[in-house]
Amino acid sequence: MSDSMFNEEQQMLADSARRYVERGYGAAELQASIAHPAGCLPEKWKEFGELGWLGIVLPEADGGFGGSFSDVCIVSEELGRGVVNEPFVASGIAANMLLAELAVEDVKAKWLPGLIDGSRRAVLAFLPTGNAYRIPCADVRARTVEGGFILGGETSLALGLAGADGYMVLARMDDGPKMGLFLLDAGLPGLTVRPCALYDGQGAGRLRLEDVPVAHALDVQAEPAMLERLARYIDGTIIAHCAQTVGTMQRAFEITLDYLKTRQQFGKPISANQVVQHRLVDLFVEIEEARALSRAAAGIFDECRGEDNGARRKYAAAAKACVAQVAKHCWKEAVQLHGAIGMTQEYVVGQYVKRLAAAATLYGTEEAQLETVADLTFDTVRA
Amino acid sequence: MSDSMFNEEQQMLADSARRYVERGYGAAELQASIAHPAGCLPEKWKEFGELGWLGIVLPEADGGFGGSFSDVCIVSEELGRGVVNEPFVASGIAANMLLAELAVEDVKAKWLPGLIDGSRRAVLAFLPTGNAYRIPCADVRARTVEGGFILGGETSLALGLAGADGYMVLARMDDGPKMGLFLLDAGLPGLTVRPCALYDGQGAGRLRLEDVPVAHALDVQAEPAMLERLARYIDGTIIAHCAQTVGTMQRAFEITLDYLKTRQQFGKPISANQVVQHRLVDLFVEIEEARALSRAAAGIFDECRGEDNGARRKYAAAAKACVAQVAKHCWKEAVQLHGAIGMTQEYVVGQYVKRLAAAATLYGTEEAQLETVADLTFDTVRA
Amino acid sequence: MSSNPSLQEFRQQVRSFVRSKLPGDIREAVRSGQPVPRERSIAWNRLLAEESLLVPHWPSQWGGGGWTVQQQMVFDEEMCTNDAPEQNSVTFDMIGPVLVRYGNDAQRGRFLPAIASGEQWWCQGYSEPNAGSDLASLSTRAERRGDHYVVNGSKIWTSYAQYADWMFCLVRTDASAKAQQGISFMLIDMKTPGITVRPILGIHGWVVFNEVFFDNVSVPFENLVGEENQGWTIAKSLLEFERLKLARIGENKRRMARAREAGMTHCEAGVRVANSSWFRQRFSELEVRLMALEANAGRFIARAQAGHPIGADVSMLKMRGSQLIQLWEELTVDALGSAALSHDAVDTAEGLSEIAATASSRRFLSRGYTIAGGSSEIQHNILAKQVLGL
Amino acid sequence: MSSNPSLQEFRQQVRSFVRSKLPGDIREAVRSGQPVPRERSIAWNRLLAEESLLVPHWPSQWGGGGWTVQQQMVFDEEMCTNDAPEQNSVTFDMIGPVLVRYGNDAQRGRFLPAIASGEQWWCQGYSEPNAGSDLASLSTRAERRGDHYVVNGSKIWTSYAQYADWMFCLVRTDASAKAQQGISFMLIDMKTPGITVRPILGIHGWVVFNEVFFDNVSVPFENLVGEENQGWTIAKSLLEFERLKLARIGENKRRMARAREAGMTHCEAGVRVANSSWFRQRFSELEVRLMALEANAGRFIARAQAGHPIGADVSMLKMRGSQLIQLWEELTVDALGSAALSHDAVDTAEGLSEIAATASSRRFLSRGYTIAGGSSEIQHNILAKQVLGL
Repeated sequence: MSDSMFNEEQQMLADSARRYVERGYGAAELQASIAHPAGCLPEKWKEFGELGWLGIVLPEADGGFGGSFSDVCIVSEELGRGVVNEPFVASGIAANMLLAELAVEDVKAKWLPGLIDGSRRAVLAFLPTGNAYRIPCADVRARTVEGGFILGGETSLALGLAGADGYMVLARMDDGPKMGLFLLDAGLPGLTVRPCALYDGQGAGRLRLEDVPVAHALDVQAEPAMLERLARYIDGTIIAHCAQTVGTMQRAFEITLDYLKTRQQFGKPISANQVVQHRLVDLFVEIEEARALSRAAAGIFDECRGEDNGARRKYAAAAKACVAQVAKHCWKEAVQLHGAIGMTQEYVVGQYVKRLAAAATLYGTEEAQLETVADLTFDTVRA
Repeated sequence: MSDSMFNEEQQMLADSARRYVERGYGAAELQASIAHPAGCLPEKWKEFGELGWLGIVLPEADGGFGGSFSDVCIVSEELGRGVVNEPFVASGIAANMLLAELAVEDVKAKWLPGLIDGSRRAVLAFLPTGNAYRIPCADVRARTVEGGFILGGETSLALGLAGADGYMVLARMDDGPKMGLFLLDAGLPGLTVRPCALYDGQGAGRLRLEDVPVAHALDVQAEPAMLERLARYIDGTIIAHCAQTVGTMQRAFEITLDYLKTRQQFGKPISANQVVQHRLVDLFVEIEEARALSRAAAGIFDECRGEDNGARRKYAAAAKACVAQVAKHCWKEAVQLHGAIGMTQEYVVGQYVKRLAAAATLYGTEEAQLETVADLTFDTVRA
Repeated sequence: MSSNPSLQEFRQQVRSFVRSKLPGDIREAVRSGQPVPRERSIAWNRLLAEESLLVPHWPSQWGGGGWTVQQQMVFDEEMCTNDAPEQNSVTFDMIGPVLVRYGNDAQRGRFLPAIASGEQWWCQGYSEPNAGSDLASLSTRAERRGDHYVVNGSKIWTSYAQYADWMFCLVRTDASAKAQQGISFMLIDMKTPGITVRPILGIHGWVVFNEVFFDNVSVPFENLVGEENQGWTIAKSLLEFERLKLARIGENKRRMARAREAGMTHCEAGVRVANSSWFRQRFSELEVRLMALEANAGRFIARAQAGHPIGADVSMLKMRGSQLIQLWEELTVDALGSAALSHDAVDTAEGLSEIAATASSRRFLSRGYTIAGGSSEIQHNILAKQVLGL
Repeated sequence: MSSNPSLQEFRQQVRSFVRSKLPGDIREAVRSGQPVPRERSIAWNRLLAEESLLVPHWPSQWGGGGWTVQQQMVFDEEMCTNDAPEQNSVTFDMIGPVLVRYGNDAQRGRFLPAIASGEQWWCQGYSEPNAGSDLASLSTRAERRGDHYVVNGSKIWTSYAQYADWMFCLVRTDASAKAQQGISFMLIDMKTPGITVRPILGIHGWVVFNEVFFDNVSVPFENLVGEENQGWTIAKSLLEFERLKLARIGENKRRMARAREAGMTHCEAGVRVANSSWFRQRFSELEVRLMALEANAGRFIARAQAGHPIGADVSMLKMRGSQLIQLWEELTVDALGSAALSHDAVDTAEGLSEIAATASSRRFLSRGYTIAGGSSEIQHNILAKQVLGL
C-alpha cells in the first residue's frame, strides 16, 4: 500500500514487513504461537532480529540501525495486520530502548547484542496490562544490602512476560522515598514466573520475587523523577500498541468488506444495502483517522526526544483513546456484518475480533485515556 | 390515536384536547402568543379553564375534577403536539396542586376558583429553568415583622412567570435556619417582573422583590423538610414537561416522515433510501420508549401520593434524561432530513425544532438528570 | 402459586419459590455468568416440572398454568433476576407452542408431555451455509421414498445441537417451487443414522453453534408438521407471547445486577469503579434505557392482556432488548478493565470474582442476540415497511 | 510575510500579524460568536488586501501569495484561532478560483481584481425549490434573445444574497437536454432589474438564506463562463485546495476555545462546569476527534504538497469536520445549560458573557454544515462508491 506520508525507506520497510507476514505468518504459525507457553515462538523472534526490527530505533553505536520511532511503528502496524502473536510491542521496542538509553556500558554490552539479534528478549515487567499511566509500584520492594539489593514481591500482569530472558522491575526502596529500576536475569534465584494467556491468545505473566539478589540497579530516583524518566517508555509502548492495533483493524475491515461484497442475501450482495454501505464508510473513515492520529503520535515521539513530555503524553493518550474507540467499533461491526460466522474461532476474522477487543482494554481503556487528556487540557498548572 | 394504555375517559380527554389544538391553535395563535409580552394569551388560558384542564388533578372538594396526574399529562402531551406556547406545564398544573394541598382554606377560597376557571394564573417562581433539583434558595430572604413578613431579593429565571397573577416564592428566613414558602399577589408593592422570552418563544421572567410585605406564609420549615415537601411539585412539573415534549417530538416526527415520503430527490422519494428508513425507525422507536417511560412516570406519581419519593424522583429524572436525549436526537434529525427548509422560521417544523431544543435543557439537561439517577441507584443510604 | 392473587402477591410467591428452591450451585453459576452444565439444567427443569412451573405459558391441557400474560412476564422476570438458568427457548417457547398450534394429536401426545417433563431438548434447524437471514434460499432437501422422507444437506449455526434429542427443521420438499413455497417443517430424531454434528468453537471459548450434516437420513412421514410445503407459514408463526419475551427484561435486569456488582467490587488505582463518574454515567444511561424498555414492553403486554393483536411494532422490543443486553455486557467488561483480559482472572492478586473470568466471553456471546432470530437490520426493515409504511 | 521561512516561523508571522492588526471590536465579536456587521468585514478585507493577504491561495498573477499548500492551511488556521472573521468562501474560494480556471481574459480582468480588493461580494445560485442536493433537476432557464440571455425562475437557500453584488449561478440553457447536460454557468449582477431577493429568517434568528426570483432578467452573453451547456463541469470543479479547507481545522479550534471558555467561566450549582466530569469527558472526546481530524487532514495536505492528486477520499474531511463543528456547538450549549435558553442571557444575575446569548443560535446555524455543499449523506454515498467500490 503506497502512502504519501512515508518516505522511500519507510515504504520499503512497510513492504518488506507485509511480505514477511503474508508469506511467513499464516494460521498455522498463529496457532502454534498461541499454543506456546510463552505466547511467542523463539524462531519467529529470531526472524524479527534477522530482519533488523528489534534494533530499528536503537543508535548505531549500540548495534542498532538509528531509525526513528515512526519506523518501528510501521513494522508494528504490519505485524498487527497479520495478528502476529509475538510480543513485539511489549518486548521488542521500549525494553530495548530503555536498556540502550539508561544502562551503563557493560550492561548494554552484555544484553543488547542478544536483544537486537533476537536470541534473547527483555520485557518491561513494571508495565501493567491496565492503565499504563498508573504503574502499581508498591508491590515490589528492594532492600539495600552489601554488594547490591534484595528484591521481593509480585508484579502485576505484564504482556510478553512469560518466556522473557530479562525483566525490568520497578521497586520501592526500603531505605527512603525512592524507587529503583532493576534488570533481572531470568536465571536469578528466587524468581518465579506465573504465565497467563490473555483471551486473545497473547502471552502475559506475573513475576514473583522471593529474596532475589541483584548486584546493580539501572537507576534509583525519587518517585516523581523515576516516573518522569519512565514516561518515555510508557508512551512509546502505548503509541506502538496503537500502530499495531490500527494494522489489525485495517485488515479486519478489509476482510469484512470483501465478505460483504461476495456474500449474497435476498438475491444481491449484502454490500448492496445502503445501510451497510454507510456503516462501512463510517468505519473506514474512523480507521483512517485512527491511523493518522497514531502516526502523528509517533511523529511527536520522534520530535520531542526527552523534552516536552506533555505533548508526547497527550498524543499518546489521545491516540489510545481514539484507537480504543475505533477498535471496539470495528470488532463489533465485523461481527454484526458477518453474522454468526464472525463469532467463530475457525473463520479468519475471529482472531482479529478477539485481538481488537483486548487491544481496546490493554494499557488503559478509552475512559482512562480520556481522563488523562482532560487532565492535560484543564490542569496545565498541575501537569 | 387509539392507545390501549388509556381507559375510555382518558381517550376522550386526549381526543378532545387534540381537536381543540387542531381547530383552535394554529400558526396565527402561536405567533400571537409568542408576540405577547407574557408569552401567554389570556383568552387561550380562559379556554383551558373552560375545558376543565386547569382543575383536572384537583380534588372535587376544591372545585377540581378529581382526575389523576396521568390525566393531566394526557392534555400536556396534546398541547405539546401543537407546540402550544402557553405555560400549561409551568403554570397550570403544579402551582394549582400546591395551593390546593398546602394552603389554608381561606387562601384556597380566594385563589382556586380563578385558577381553575382560567381567569387567574399562578406560577412556581422558585422553580428555575435549569436543573429543577437544585433550587437556588439563597437569593430571596424573608424578615419576620409584626403582622407578617418582609421579603427582598431576586428569583432566578422561571418559566411562565411574566403575566402571572400569583407567585410562589421560596425565601430563606432571617431568624433561623428555616425556609418560608409564600404566595405573593402580583399587585403587592415592591414587586417587579423582568420578563424574558426563551429562544423558542416561551415566556419566562425573574421576580425582583424590594421590601415586599406579606401577611402569611404558606409554610415555614427547616430547609430539608421544605425541599422534601416541594419535591412532589418539582417532580410533577418535570413529568408533565416530559409528556408535553413527547407530544412535540411525536408531531415533529410525523411532519418529517410525511415530508420524506413526498419530497423527491434523484427521481425517488427521499424516504426510499434505506439509510433514511433505518434512521426514521430508530427515531420512531426512541419516541415510543420516551412516551412509555413518561407515562410510567406519571403512573408512579399517581401511585405514590406523598410516600416513596425515591421511586417518584427516580422515574421523573429517568424520564427527563430519556426525553432530553430523544428530543435532541429528534430535532437534529428533523433538520438534517428536511435539509435547509428545516432551519427556517417560516416552515412548520422550525417551531418544533426550537421547542425541542429548549425542552432538552429545561429543568435539567440529560447529564444533570443522569447524575440524579446514579445518586439514587448507588447512594441509597444517602437518599 | 395461588390461583388468583394480585400481580404483586404473585410476584412475591414466585420470588420466594425460586429463592428457596433453586439449588445454590446453579444460582452461583448463573449469578457470576458461568455456563450451567446440562445435567444441572435438567435437574432444575425436573424440579420446575414437578411444581408445574416449567411450561406455565402453555395451554392448561398441556401443563400450562392458565396464567395471564402479565403473570407470565412476571414469572419470567423473577426467575431471571433471582438467577435461575435461562430456559432453552427453542424447546419451550418455539417447538412446544408450534406443536400445540400446528401439530396433530399424535404429535402433541408424543412430544408435549416429554418436553413438559423437562427431559427432552430440542434444537432448531433453519439456517444453512448459504441461507442465513434469507431462509428462502435453503437447500436441504427431503425426498419421499416409500413410507419415509430421505433428508440430505446440512444446517449450520444450530445452537446446542450437541445436547439436543430432537431437531425441528425446514427442508425443501418441492425443488421446483419458488423461494418459500416448497418448504416443509419436519421433526428429526438426532439419533437417526446419517446425522453428524460438528461443534463450532466460538470466539468466547464455548461451543454454542454446530453444523449438522444429513446423509440419507430417514424421517417417517408422521414427523411432518402441518401440510407438506407449508413449512414457511409455521416457521413465521412465532407466537405472540414469545415475541413479548424478546424484550428480555429479566435478562437485562440480571445483567444490570452483574454490572453493578462489577462496579461495586472492583477497584482501579485504589478507587472503586462504582465511584468513577464515567461508570455512574454509563450505568445510569443504561438503567434509564432499561426503564424505558420495560415501560414500552408494558404497553404491548397490556395489549395482549386485553386480547388485542400485538402488531408488527413489537419488533422494536427485540431490537432494543437485544442491544441493551450487549451494552450491559460491555459496561461490565469496561468496568473490570484489565482484570477481564484473561480467563484465568480469578488467579490474580486482586482476588477478583468469577465475574471477571468470563466477562469477555459473555460479552462476545451477547453479540449473537442482534444476529439470531432476525438481525437488528431485519427488524429495522420490518418496522420501516410494516409500521412506518416506507 | 517573509518569502521562504520555515513553517513554524511562518505561523509565528501570521499570528503576530493578525494579533496586532485585527481591530478589537471584530476580534471580540468573533471570539464570543456574534455576527460581524458587513461593513466591518469589508474593512478587515480591505486591510488584508492592502497586505496582499486576502487571496493568498490564488495564483500570484491575481494577487496570490505563491505559498505552499501547507502555508495556506497554516494561514487559514491562524486567522481562525486568532478570531479573524470567517471569509466568505463563496467569493474567495469558489468564484475566484472558478474564474481563474474557466473564465476568459475579459472576465478575469473584470472580476478578479475587484474581488481581490475586498469590495465585491458574491453569492451562489445553485439550489432551487425543487432541486436541492439533486441539482440535475433545476429549472431556472436562460433563453437567448438578441445579444443577451433572459433568465426566469428562482433560486433558494442563497446564503447572504441580501449583501451580494453578484451571483454566479446554474441555469438551464437547453430544455431538451437531459439532466446535467443543458446547464450553463452564468454571472449575474444583483442590481439587474427583475431580480427580487426575499430574505428567509432562520430558526437561529438570523437571515442567512434568501430566495432570489428572476423575472425576465437580462444577462449579457459575455457573462457566460465557459461554453454554453457545460456548466455542470464547472460547478463540480471545486478546486482541490478548497476541498482541504472543508476539514475546518481552524474553525473547529475556535469553537473548542469557545467551549473551553464556557466551561471555565460558567458555574452550575456553585461548581465550575469545567470541573464536572461529564464536561471533561465530552470535551476530551471532541479534542481527540479534532486531533485525529487534523492528523488526517495532514495526510491530504502532504499529498497536495507533493503534487499528487487529492482523490475522492478527501470527502471524509468535509464529513468529519462539519460534524465536529456541530459537536462543539452542542457541548457549549450543554455547558451553559439554562443560561443559554434566552437571547437576553447577558442580562442575568449570573452575569454571563456574550457567548451565552448566541450559543443556541450558533448551535442551530451549525446544522447547516452537514447539509450544504453536499450533505453528509451524499458524502457517504461518494465514499461508498468511489473509494470503497460499493
